[in-house]
Amino acid sequence: MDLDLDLEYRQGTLFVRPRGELDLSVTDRFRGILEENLAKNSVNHLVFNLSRVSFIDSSGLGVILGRYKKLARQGGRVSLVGAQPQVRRILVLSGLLTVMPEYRSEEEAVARAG
Amino acid sequence: MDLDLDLEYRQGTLFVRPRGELDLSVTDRFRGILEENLAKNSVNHLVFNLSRVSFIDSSGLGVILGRYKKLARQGGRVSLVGAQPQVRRILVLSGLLTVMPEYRSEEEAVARAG
Amino acid sequence: MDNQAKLEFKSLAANVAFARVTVAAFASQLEFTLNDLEEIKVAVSEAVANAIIHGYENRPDGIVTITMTISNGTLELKIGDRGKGIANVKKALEPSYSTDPERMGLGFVFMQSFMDTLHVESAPGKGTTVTMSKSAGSPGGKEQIEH
Amino acid sequence: MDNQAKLEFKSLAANVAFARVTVAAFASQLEFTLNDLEEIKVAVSEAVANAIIHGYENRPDGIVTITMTISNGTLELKIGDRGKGIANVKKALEPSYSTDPERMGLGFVFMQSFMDTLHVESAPGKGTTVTMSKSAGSPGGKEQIEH
Ligand SMILES: Nc1ncnc2c1ncn2[C@@H]1O[C@H](COP(=O)(O)OP(=O)(O)O)[C@@H](O)[C@H]1O
Ligand SMILES: Nc1ncnc2c1ncn2[C@@H]1O[C@H](COP(=O)(O)OP(=O)(O)O)[C@@H](O)[C@H]1O
Repeated sequence: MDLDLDLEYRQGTLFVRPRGELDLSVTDRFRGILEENLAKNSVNHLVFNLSRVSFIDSSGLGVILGRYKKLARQGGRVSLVGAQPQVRRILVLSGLLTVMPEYRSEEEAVARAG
Repeated sequence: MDLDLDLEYRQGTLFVRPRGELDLSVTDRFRGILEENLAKNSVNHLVFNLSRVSFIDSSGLGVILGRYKKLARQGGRVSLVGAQPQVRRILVLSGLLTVMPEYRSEEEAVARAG
Repeated sequence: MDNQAKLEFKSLAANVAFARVTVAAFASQLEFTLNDLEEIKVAVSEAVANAIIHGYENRPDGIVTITMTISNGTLELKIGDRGKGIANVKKALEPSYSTDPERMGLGFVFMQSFMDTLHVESAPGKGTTVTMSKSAGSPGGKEQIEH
Repeated sequence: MDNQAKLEFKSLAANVAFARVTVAAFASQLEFTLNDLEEIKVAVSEAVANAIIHGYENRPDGIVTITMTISNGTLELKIGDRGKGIANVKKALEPSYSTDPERMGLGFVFMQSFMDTLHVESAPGKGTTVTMSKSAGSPGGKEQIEH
């Protein structure tokens, strides 16, 4: 499967906007692209906009959590934005929402970034 | 599979509005309900509104053609209304459109009924 | 990436929809258009309906098998039953020919129109296997019928 | 109407989506809610991903098998591989336990949360079979883990 991914870097924030289904078929590419962009930009805030993600399982979540662990170690932060109900349930059940803040929009995520 | 079907009888015209997929799983019920309604009403015009049919194959078409043959013998007519593109292609390829007129709306079908 | 899957199910009418959705999901690994996928769904419905009605004469305990292969950008489908079989395949392939007065005799016509190739193998009393293929990116299916 | 189908496919990551769509299409013959179907899809993704990554250690030539049964309003799924197997099933079922540092150890947690029952059978060197069931109309899945 292809990974449909939109990325935007703006003043220390990397916006990641994946589209479609985040499962095992895209995890390697998803992780690879994120690592590459985290390496070439100085990122202190990573915003995952999940509004166009229709499916996620623990393989997809693992990529997000892995990036969170990395950034947290460097003092950076990771925010989640716009998850659809079925995706949100998975975020809740996984415990991801207990370690990462969730916002309604990218603007809110940026505005509230401490 | 269930058959989702709306029927309306008005002044000699029976409007048939199936919904969903017309394949082998619904043909027996589809045919049965039509036969029942053709028996209890005096029908000279049968209008199939296909606007909510998302799939049709030769099993589904067979039910329409069977009713056409029956009504044609009795001097009645059958009209098709509102087929979506993928359904319309099947109607064309089957030759059904060469024996039955097609209209954009139920109103047009009734108005143009000779 | 070449791929292969095999699906087996009971000869129930409810499984016609199941079969076409499954094949379309597999086929979507190639770059088929939505229109291509609709065509594949019709072809699968026709072959599976035939296995159920003609092959197993509507008995619910038959097994229908679909082998799906993706190779070099082409989808190949083998849809088989171990039912009644077809005595005269050439005749069966003729448009409008049907052994059932309630049916249209268009099943093979649709399979042929919507896929690039169609091949029917059958032995009376043993069963029938329909092999069809379609290339992603090929212009609308055509003609090549063999038996 | 009781029904049964069997799906076999190669251990390719692209087949995770194919498997969950196929199972959801089969499951939709029962009166599951859309939410139930989403849950079933996640459970299937987890089991199939495990067969591919852990069972076959990402080799593409393994075969994953899914047997789907509908009986008395309940969907039963058996998802099997003939891969590496699990030495300690009890340990594997623990939340957050994973033998892969890149993974979360939540696969079995999700299967357990989203289905009514979960049962894991495994033999090192022989393979693993995960059996899960869910009733249409049952309140959100729960707890019952056996091994
Ligand atoms: N799987 C099958 N087993 C036995 N007979 C078959 C099978 N498929 C097709 N046939 C025979 O071929 C004929 C033509 O098939 P088809 O073109 O699909 O039309 P239809 O299904 O409308 O009869 C059928 O009427 C039947 O006699
Ligand atoms: N099909 C399988 N074959 C071999 N080992 C497996 C299989 N399924 C699960 N396991 C083992 O069980 C562990 C826990 O599985 P799971 O809860 O799905 O978490 P994860 O997939 O994130 O590791 C895996 O890390 C693996 O060691």
